Amino acid sequence: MVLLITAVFLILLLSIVIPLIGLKLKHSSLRKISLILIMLACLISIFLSLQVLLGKDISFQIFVSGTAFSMLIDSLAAFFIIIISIVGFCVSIYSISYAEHFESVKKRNFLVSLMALFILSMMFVVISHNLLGFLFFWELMSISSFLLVLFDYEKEETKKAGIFYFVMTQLGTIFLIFSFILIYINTGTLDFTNTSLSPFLSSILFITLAIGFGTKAGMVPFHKWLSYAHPASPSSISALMSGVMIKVAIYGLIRFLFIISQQQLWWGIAILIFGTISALLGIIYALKEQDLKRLLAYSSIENIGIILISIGLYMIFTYYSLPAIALVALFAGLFHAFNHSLFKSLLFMTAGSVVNATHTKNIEKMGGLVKNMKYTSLLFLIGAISISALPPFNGFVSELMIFQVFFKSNSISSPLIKLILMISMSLFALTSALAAACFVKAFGIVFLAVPRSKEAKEAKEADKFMLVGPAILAILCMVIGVFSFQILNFIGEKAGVSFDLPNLLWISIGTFIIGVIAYLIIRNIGNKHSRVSETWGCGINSQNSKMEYTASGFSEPIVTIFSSIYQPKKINKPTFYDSKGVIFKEGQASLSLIKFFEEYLYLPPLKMVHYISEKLYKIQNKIDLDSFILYIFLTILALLIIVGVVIR
Amino acid sequence: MILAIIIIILLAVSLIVLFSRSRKTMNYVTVLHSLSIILIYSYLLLRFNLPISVLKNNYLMLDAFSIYEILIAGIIFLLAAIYAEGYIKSLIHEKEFNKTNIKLFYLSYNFLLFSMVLVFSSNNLALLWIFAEITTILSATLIVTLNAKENIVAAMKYVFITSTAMLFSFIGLIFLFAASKSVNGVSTLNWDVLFSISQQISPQLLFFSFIFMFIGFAAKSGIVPFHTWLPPSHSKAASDVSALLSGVVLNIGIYAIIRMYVLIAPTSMGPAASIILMIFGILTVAVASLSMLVRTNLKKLIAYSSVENMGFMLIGIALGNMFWVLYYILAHALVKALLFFSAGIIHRQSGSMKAGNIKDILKLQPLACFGLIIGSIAIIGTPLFPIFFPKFYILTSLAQSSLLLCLLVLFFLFVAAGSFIWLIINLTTFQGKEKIEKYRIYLSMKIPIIILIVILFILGVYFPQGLQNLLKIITLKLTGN
Amino acid sequence: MISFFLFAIVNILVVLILAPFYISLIKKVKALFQGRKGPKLFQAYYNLLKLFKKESIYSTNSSFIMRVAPYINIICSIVAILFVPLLFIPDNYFGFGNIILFLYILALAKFFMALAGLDAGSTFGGMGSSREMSISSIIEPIVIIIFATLAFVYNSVNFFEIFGATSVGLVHASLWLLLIPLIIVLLTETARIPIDNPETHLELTMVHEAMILEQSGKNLALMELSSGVKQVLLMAIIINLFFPIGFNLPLSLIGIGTSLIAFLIKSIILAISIGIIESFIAKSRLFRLPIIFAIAFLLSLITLMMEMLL
Amino acid sequence: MNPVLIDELLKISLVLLVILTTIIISRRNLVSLINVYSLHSLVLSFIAILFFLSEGNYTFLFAAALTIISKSVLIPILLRWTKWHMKIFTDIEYHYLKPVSSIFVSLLIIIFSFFIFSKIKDYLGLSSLYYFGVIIGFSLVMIGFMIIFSRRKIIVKIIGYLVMENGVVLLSLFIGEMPLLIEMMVLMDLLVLVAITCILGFGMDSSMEEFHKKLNPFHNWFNRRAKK
Repeated sequence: MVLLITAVFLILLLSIVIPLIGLKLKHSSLRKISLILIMLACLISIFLSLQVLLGKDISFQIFVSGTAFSMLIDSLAAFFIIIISIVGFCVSIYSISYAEHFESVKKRNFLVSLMALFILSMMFVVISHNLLGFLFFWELMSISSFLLVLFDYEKEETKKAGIFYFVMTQLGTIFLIFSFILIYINTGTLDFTNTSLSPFLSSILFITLAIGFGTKAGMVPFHKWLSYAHPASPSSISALMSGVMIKVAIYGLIRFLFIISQQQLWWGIAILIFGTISALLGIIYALKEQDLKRLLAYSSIENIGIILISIGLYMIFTYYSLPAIALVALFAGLFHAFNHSLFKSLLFMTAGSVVNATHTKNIEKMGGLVKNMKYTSLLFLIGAISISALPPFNGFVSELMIFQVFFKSNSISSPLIKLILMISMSLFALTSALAAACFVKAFGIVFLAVPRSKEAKEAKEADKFMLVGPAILAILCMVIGVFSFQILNFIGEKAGVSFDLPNLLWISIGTFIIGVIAYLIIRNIGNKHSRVSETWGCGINSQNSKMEYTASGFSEPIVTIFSSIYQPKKINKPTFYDSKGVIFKEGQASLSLIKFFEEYLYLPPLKMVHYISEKLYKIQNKIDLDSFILYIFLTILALLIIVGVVIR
Repeated sequence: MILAIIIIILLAVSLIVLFSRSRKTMNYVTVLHSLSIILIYSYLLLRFNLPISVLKNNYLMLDAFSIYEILIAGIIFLLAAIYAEGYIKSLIHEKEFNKTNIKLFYLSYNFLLFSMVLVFSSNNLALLWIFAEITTILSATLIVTLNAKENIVAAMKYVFITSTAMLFSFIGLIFLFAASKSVNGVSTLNWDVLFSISQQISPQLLFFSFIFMFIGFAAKSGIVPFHTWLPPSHSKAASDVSALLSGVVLNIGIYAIIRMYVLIAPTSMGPAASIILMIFGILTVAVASLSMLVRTNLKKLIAYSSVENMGFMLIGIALGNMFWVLYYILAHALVKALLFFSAGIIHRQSGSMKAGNIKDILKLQPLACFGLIIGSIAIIGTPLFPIFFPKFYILTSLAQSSLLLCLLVLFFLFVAAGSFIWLIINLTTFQGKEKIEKYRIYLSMKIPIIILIVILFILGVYFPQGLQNLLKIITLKLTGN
Repeated sequence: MISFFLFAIVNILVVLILAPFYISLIKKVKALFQGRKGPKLFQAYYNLLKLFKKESIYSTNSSFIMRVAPYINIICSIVAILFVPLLFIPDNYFGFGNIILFLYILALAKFFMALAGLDAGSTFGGMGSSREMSISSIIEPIVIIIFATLAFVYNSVNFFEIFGATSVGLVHASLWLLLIPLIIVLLTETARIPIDNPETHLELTMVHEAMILEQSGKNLALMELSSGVKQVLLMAIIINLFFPIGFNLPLSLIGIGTSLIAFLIKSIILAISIGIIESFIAKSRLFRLPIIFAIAFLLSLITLMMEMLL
Repeated sequence: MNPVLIDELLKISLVLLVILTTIIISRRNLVSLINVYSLHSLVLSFIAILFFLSEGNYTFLFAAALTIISKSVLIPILLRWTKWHMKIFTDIEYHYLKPVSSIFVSLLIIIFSFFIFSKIKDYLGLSSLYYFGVIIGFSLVMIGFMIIFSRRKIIVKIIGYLVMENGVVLLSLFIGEMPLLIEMMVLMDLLVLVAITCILGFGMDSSMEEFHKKLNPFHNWFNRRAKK
């Protein structure tokens, strides 16, 4: 088994190095080889993790710069390796032709090698069982994703996104380092052994862990970087980042929750509340978004919120010692993480081919792409259906499991907790409905009706590989959705958990039969032939794209309903011909929504630190020598006083 | 015998430099000089059992710690010499460096290397003090060689602040000298003797002299209240020289502080001394990382990051975690040299260090930018590079003493990392409007950058066993654990 | 196995036949209240047959969505029928009957109807689907809270078990409080007056109608039929939950017959009451709806809390 | 020479030293400053001779000779040479401390060092006179340091540094005689240091502020406009 792991490591290492060798080589053979190598590595790791899921865990040691990192692949790690390798497999297929879209050859090679490094570091984060090892690969993951976010650095907004992303990851890593040190001091060993701390210390540990992993996962107060980093990075990378990297953060949170022994109630409630808020805010911001990839980024925040809700439920139910329901909640969270990684990377990849075809990210400029990008729109539709949790697909199953856990919350004793659960359930329902609305808007505005710009009209279908990658994911979504009952029962037996899920297989067979019968009946009753003519425009014969509904128009009712959250500011500056302001000449109107987190949460501390550093630099940067000598004189006096005091 | 060899080499080198006409031979000889230093001392390290006393009244004595520091200095000097070959040629080309300066530059370069070797090998603290003074003077001349006017102001500040503070450490020496008399009659300043009798010396007097010594050598290594000379002099000096200053000359201060702290640590005043070191260390990390935040000048930013790293080493010393502090010194010297070398190339390309007028540098000098990015990622302490492990372990021992301080230091490291990346990204991604022609960079300037990047990658992933044993021997001798 | 098969056929036939009847019944009741004679009771059947005969016209800008949406709608409605037992409960139900699945199947139908609205590229379709999606996303929490209360009271998530319990006379007193939010949900889902005006083609008031404006011929018929079916299902839920008198009698021809007649009577009364509600209330503005939904949400939450906490 | 006379002479010369330092502080023009400094080093070498007389150790004699040659003769010549080249006028501008307040500060420094050294008095094991010498030596160092940061002209800063140097030598004389080699090395390094600073000072030809203004004249012009 260890042989396989070393094989995976070597193959990935090779795929990092190969493109770097031929950095200047024009033709893409080197890149293709390394991508195929990545695919091979992913397949081996899928086989490996299936072995672990069925058989027993694998533990081994690797030596990095003198210190031994102990590695362990248990069922939790294996589950996340499956996620990483499936998405890695499909993204590498996708980027065989996606990488060719970049103009300079060096960039293409760099993209492929950094992607291999990114996948390698994520896999090793998941399997490392040692505090230092975890931190080692965790920072490696952040650095490689940082370099990837900074990929097309010419654009101004990529630079801003890169800096914002780096600063937020660095902030998260500090809290992680602090919590690891806290654990290391208490347990004495660097390996993951469960720690029992005083209540005060363990809640500090919990807070730092939550902030550390929350920043990386995109929990609400720390989610802002996601909405900048994902649109800025290349689509194959943002598929990997929001599909997989966020799940690695969730893996970290779960792994360390297993470690802390006495857990307090308020932890579970805090995670639940933050999860609900991130779900609600995530989807609400996604609804108002005009940038396609930012819309998907915000919907990742929403899905992360849902996963955090299930983790919060798991912690609450374990606190009330109801293991059966708790395990169902945990499996719901993991299953949703798996589903989300599938359909989110599917959506990002298809969005990537759309952005490539129309050379813009603004959905107000797209439209009518379904005419000449048939397969991409079909794949995006499947992704949209499964993300808005509609029945035959996998998104529905995990949300159904979460609802069932909510419905079982009657067995909890304390009424206050039940009330919180009920409110979070209703908000959760609201988010899943809003998600449906958001993706109707996304699919409808981007693909349907009349193209709104020249590029949208001439958009060509993405080439072969950019369809094969997402297609695999789409098929997976359908298969897992339909066979969910069988898969989960199989896992349930192994883990001793019973899910009472409806057997979607039977239901889909039933629907299929009814569908065929209905189609036959309708075909011979109804009139056979059909005709194509102009859309009804109340008598105007030429229907142009201006008369169509736009994205902001579509989300306008929801913006007015949730205006307390959006705080929309309508600004219009009309100019008139006459002084009395009667005959209107021209004007400019704009609707700006509040950037709450940026203006109130991130900027004030930054301004304060800037102010301090400005003041500090002024003191140090005087031209003359005297003030420096004066500082030294005063420090020497101070030191002497200390000496006088210390020496008795 | 060893001292004789070194002096002969130095004389030969300086004679050749004085009389040779062509710059190439001068540079060639300097490279040979630093290479020979490395070879001699690594031979000594491997063959002889340490410590070896050089002079009869063992004023000069080589033990594992001093050879380790000499080797670091030798490596950085060698790389700087290789870098200087191309760098000085381009400076002359730009007429920033006239003929007379070259002789002065190479002479003071070699004498600085010689005095560095003497500093690290001097067992007698007074000798250590004197050679430290000489290094101050020599590095001041090196700063002034680039005959831009404001270098004089920077050099003046450097000389004044360091030498006045060093006077105070001489007072500390005098007190130490008087204190050692009280033990067995004969008063001595030889470190090994002092180390053996440090228990018997009255702790109060020892603490008194430690404080005065600390003032002097803190100024030498840029600890906060005394660091004000460091940013102007390192950013004004030629990049080659500032790589030397940051990488190696600052180590003298840390070396002396370790030597002194080891004397006082086992005594009853040891905890008081470590508290003072801790206070200064945290103050340095705080002030340096905060004032890094709004920098637009790249070399000033790198200078402030040296101040911050010195503060972090001070914290490591105060906690008694010597093993990782020593490794940190090596890693920091290498990364700092890499940063300054790449900054040098960028300076040659765009003529100024301000973020505003460095335009589309990534296309014009890809290697320099790559070196800068790798250097900045390494200095922040990310995994693939050597600073990650020492940073983690020092923070762990800091957390063992107090959690709050650990969080505070982590926050300041975060501010430093944020400011570093903010400037590096703004620098490398700034798009210029008009077409800028590519500045011809000589191969000899590129070799050290490539070597350093390779060394950093290797060190980051593989901790050589030989180095580990060497560091264990030193820590065993210094702190006995 | 056989009882489920019988149940499936009976349920589908009954609902499909009755669906158009209620549409024209409600129209008749409203007309009478407005002093008009109103259409014949079977007018809806004639409309459907006429539409089936007509050829279907597709807009130039529309894609496969426009062609597929009607079929998905009708199939989802028929499958949804299997979830709500009208007359009797079969002994095993093969995973059908899960409340959330029932809701999300209806949501799937709505999803495709909204997409079809957007597909034609006309302003009416876009406006209809945007309003439909925002209204349905606000009503969702209320529906979930209602079914959560049911799940708590009968601690099961399945219609078959819930109706099994109610038919045995285990009607909880506090459930009557749920009647009002359920009726509001019924009015919203079937696009009745206070939320949406089904008859007019005035873009100010129509929401549901706007989405199917572009449909024609057999597609329009399918859309009408599926909305009729949805209406019957929701009425059946209310009837079987609150007035389970002639429901789930022992399995025999007479039993099914009597429960059919009982269901007919009860549903006619309910349809007439819906007509009465419609003619007495004016349509409220779009942005006043959240107030109505907030009241419904509060009511259902209080019943839920009463159920849980006491 | 009988020891009592030597102790008296030592006391007188110490007091003389303190008075000379206060004169240095209060001087306005540069020329007299250099003369007072050479007088100051003469008194210092006289103390060294006294030590030779009381303890008969030849290192003292040699140290005294060294101080006379270097500090009262060589360095003043060097200073005068740089002053002549720099053509700076006699006026010494002050920064932070006017002469009167700097005298008060030096008084405070003497009291302060008295308080500090009383703590380690018994550990040093010195006679009360030598102890007084140590205090004067240390306060000389601190006063020299104060001169550096309270005068604008570079030349006066160098003199301040030299006064510190004298303080250190005085301290080392009183506490315990340093081996000859180290004395010699210290003096040699001092000479080199002063030479360097003079050359640098010559390049900068008066004080840092004017030099900076001369360097980038537009700097202040720009600031003034920015501030307006």
